[in-house]
Amino acid sequence: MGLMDQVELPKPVKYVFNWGRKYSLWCFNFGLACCAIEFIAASTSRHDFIRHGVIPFAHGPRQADLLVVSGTLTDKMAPAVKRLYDEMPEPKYVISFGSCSNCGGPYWDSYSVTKGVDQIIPVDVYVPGCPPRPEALLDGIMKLQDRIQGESLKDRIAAVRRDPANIGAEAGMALDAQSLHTAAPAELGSGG
Amino acid sequence: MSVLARRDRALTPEETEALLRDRLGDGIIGSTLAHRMFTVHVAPSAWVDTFTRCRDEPLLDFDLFDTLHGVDAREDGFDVVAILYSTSTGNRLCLRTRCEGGRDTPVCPSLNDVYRGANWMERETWDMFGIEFPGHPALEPRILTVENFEGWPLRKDFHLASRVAKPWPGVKEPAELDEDGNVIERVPGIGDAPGPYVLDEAMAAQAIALRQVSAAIDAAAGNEAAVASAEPTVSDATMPEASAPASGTAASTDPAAAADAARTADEQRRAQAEARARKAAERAADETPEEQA
Amino acid sequence: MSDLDVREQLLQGTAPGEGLAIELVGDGDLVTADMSLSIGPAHPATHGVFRVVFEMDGERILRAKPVIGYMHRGFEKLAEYRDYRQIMALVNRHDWLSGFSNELGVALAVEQMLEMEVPERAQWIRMLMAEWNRILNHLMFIGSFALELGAITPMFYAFREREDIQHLMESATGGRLHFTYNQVGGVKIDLPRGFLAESARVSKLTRSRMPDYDDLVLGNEIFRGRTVDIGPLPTDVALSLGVTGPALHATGLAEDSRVTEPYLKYGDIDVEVPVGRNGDAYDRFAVLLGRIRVSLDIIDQIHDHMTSGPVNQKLPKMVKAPEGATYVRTENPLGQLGYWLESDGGRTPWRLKMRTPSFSNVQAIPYLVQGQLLPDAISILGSVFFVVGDIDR
Amino acid sequence: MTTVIAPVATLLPVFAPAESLLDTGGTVVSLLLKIAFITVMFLVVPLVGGYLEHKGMARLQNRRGPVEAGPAGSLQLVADGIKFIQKEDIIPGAADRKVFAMAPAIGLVATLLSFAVIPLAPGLFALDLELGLFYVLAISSVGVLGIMMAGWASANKFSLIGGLRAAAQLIAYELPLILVAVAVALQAGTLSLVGIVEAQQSSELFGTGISMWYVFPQALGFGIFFLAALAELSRPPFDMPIGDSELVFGYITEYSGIKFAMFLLTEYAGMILMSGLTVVLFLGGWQPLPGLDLPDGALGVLLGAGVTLGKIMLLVFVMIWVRVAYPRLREDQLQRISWTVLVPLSLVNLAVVAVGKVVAG
Repeated sequence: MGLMDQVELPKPVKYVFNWGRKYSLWCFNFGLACCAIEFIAASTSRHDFIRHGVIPFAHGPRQADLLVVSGTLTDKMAPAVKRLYDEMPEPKYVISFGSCSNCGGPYWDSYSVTKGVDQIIPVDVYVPGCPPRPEALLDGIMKLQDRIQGESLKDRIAAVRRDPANIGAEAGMALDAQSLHTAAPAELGSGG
Repeated sequence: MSVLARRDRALTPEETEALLRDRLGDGIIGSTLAHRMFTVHVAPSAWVDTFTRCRDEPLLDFDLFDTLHGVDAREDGFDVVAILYSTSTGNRLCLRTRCEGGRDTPVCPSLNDVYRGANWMERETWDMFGIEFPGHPALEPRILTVENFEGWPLRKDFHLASRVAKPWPGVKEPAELDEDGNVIERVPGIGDAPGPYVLDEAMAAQAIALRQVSAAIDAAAGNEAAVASAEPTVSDATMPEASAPASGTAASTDPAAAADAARTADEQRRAQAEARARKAAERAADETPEEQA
Repeated sequence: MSDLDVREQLLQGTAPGEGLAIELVGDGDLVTADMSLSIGPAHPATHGVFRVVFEMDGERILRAKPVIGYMHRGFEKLAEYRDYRQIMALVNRHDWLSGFSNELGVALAVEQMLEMEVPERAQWIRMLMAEWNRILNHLMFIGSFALELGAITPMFYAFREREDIQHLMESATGGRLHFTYNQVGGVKIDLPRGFLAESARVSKLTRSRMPDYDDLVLGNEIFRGRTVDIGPLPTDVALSLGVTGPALHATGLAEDSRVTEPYLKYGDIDVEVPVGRNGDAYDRFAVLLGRIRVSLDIIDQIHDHMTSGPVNQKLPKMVKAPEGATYVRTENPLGQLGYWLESDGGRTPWRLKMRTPSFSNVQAIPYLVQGQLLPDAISILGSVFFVVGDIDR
Repeated sequence: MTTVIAPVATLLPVFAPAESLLDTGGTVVSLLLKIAFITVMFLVVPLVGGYLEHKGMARLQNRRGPVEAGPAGSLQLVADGIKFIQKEDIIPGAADRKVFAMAPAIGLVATLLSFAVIPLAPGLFALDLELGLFYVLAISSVGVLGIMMAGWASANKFSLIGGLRAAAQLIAYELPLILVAVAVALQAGTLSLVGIVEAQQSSELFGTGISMWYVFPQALGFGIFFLAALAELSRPPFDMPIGDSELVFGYITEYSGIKFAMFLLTEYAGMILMSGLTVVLFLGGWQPLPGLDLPDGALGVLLGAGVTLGKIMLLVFVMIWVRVAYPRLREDQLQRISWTVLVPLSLVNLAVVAVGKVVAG
């Protein structure tokens, strides 16, 4: 990171840097439940998000840029997710994949389910569905990429420093109004 | 390929019961055959012996330990049900016993020495119902729920916090509507789900209990400051305000009081979750950093 | 202490603190401590959030302690708050690879309590979908097991087939993973036109691609080297632990409720049960591959038997099971899935216990990995097929 | 290094070192040219290899691979590089900071230095050491030191096991690798890599006049060398040091940002290096076909570079193919294969070559 969090980079450099981050989203799949299967489906032949530069080769959090939380987050698991997120190097992005990680989903009234992953880590893009179709994940990824292309790394890191819990909303302020809506449902998933 | 090798020699339910009665005498209380399932009721004192017999009698030969679980038996306490299956005769046998100790201290002898599969099943039953299994090597820590979980979730007097804190806003509540879709008015007892519209006494009691529990946890954690700051740090945007009951539905209760109770319960639940997360973080910090990679 | 004693202790006490205290070994300047290595809860090898703590001497595992519950979502409690219609949409999610088979068990249990006759066509449709679902599940494990051994490609091949089958099932049910196609008294809607022809086509296609897995995985020299005689499981231990499904068949015992306690119309058709030799990782995998072929055979037979007629029963506005209890066991892809349904005559179950295959199968892991090398333990973890949601519910 | 090499070199039968094209002009110019040559070999060619891996793997798995970043996804690895320099560089609190920071550089420098002696075309190389083969083998084993340092310094159990496995692998595979290389040197009569390529151009199959590369008489040696190279690079099926399903990411587990990128670059550069070495030792270097010589002049140099790089990419593709097709071996299986199969076979290979050399005169 170095100086990047202190100085606003000149526009061409910023463009190239954002372009690099946009197309190199090494992805750590926090596969928790059903949605993890659809995540794998999205990485295989028919959908193949590697086309978009989302590389699912990050075996650990240290190499990851994108954390996809797919599935039900339980109270027992929550500290591990938080810790994993903390282990990731900045700048990092989070996609909440599926109803359970968005809000608790079908287990909204369970005694052991955390009501959404955004209670413990900031989320950039929510993909709804139970589970969402792989196409919905692709759409969510493209929305995230649009957002990365338009963002300022300095502002993002400043936002993280200021309020780690609320990064999604803060970072959105630096963006155009269009990409602000990435926090809204990306696409209707399968009702299955 | 021993499967069903001896299906022609499989005992009928009557013969099975007769054989068990012959071996165990008064330990066998009775039997029922309903919904295509044959259940033998066993006294707790004969519980382990019955399983040993079922396993070792050549005529019975129940080798597959299928399942073991608890059932809430209302005021009588708790039942423990186990199901055995014989791969050679194709017979299935359900054995059921009522725990000693009522609802307060339910106790059932452990089958761990008879069937290995009983180990985790009993741990789970303890986790869900709080039934003690003397003879089990280690019921703790809780196998499914989070380690410092309070209460026994599958007991009928354990109400779901979300249902207590956030009444279900829709009109379709299966547990509380009669066949014409009208709200059933009744005094809540063991086994009744808390209704969506009426925050009844049971829930108020639970809210108080939750408050006490979280206070105890906070005291144990010795971190009052965190409790004080718990409210603002939880992002309000992500957690909708404790909703007031839907207007015009709760005729029997004062809406303001209900909303208060709901809010209190909600806060308590949050505080509890915070304390839990803090404890978990402390635990995690004790471990070496690579362990959860 | 002999190996056997250690194993015995392990089976008795899998609680933490038990037998996991670090011991110092050796004397003089060469005193060493055993290392404890925590695999999970988010480790690549555990395909889900399952955790095992290994106590290791070098790369050899002395003891293992599984820690579960990371995916405990309280199904059994939630089922007590939902009516039988809503439960259908809930239960198919605990084993997320076999949604249809999960719903089937609940539907059968309620029907058994109501003593309800299900139309014949509905039964055939249920069997057809259950077998397709079984293939879906097994394909996933073929991919993931190979992935755990370091081969990445079988996963992509498996998903090629899975996408075809999911597309087929989606055309009838509307879901890719969770179908919610069963209902008490039959299935939701009839099959779409041309479904059977499409099903036959996919069946033929899948069958024609099965040799790929024989070549790529089963016949692979390195794969054999990594799995043959790794983690053998004796039949009696397996039964005592309650291990069922492919893991039990691999030990040589063909206990399959489709054969021994036929439900639906399984009694009317031939069901083979592929069995293994000594229950090692290789056998478990071979049984899994064999079961796909058997399922394809069953599907072809179902196509021939399919009848016409209604697919469900007219139900009252609110289904209520009569008072009492029942137990229904079906052959889920991973083993025997049992539903204990106890009702007090109300709209919601009084108690719905899920006896899930993974919960029992995973109990065998400490027994299997003890004394093995770390890579072999990974091979064993992959071959005791489990779904974390199915363990924790 | 030279202080060690020079006295030894005087004892050996010496081919006159070939003249490098890059030596034209003044000292500074030729130095810059050489640096440029090595940098291109180290920074650009591995990217092509990496792109080939992305696309090749994708094609073998019914996928398309990266398509969005740049034309047909060709800039995927560039995007990765740009991203990695922006990433936060995390050093774990428990890590041995100095060693942790040094470790990626050691592997990188070792590979970088090795490229100095790999000839691409007649005259297209930075340096023709009389002891080129010795130099490459010696320096490429240093890379494993970086891996061991990374494994130790990360203060992570997975990393430590990975580092230890890498060390065990090195010992097991260095021996067959060197024994086979010795056989080649024996047949060629030189240790200079340029000399070995030239010797292959003029070598004949048992004096019959049929031209051949060393891959024909030493097919066994070729196989052993390629296997051992895979193991030395920790490529699948010998990727136990990073075996992701067991050790998360092995010795790299704790590395992030630019340091991780260095490991990645080292891995791809290592693939190019080992493939290049195999091409030089067994596949006739820049010669398009056995017995077919390149035209003289600039065209020959360009064509020769193309041929060498083409052969290198072919071998890289084989490595990718192996990765796609095979599961991972177990550490003890690897050791067993090495000590009970490869070492004896490479000795047999050496003996056969020695006898052949004597008989053929």
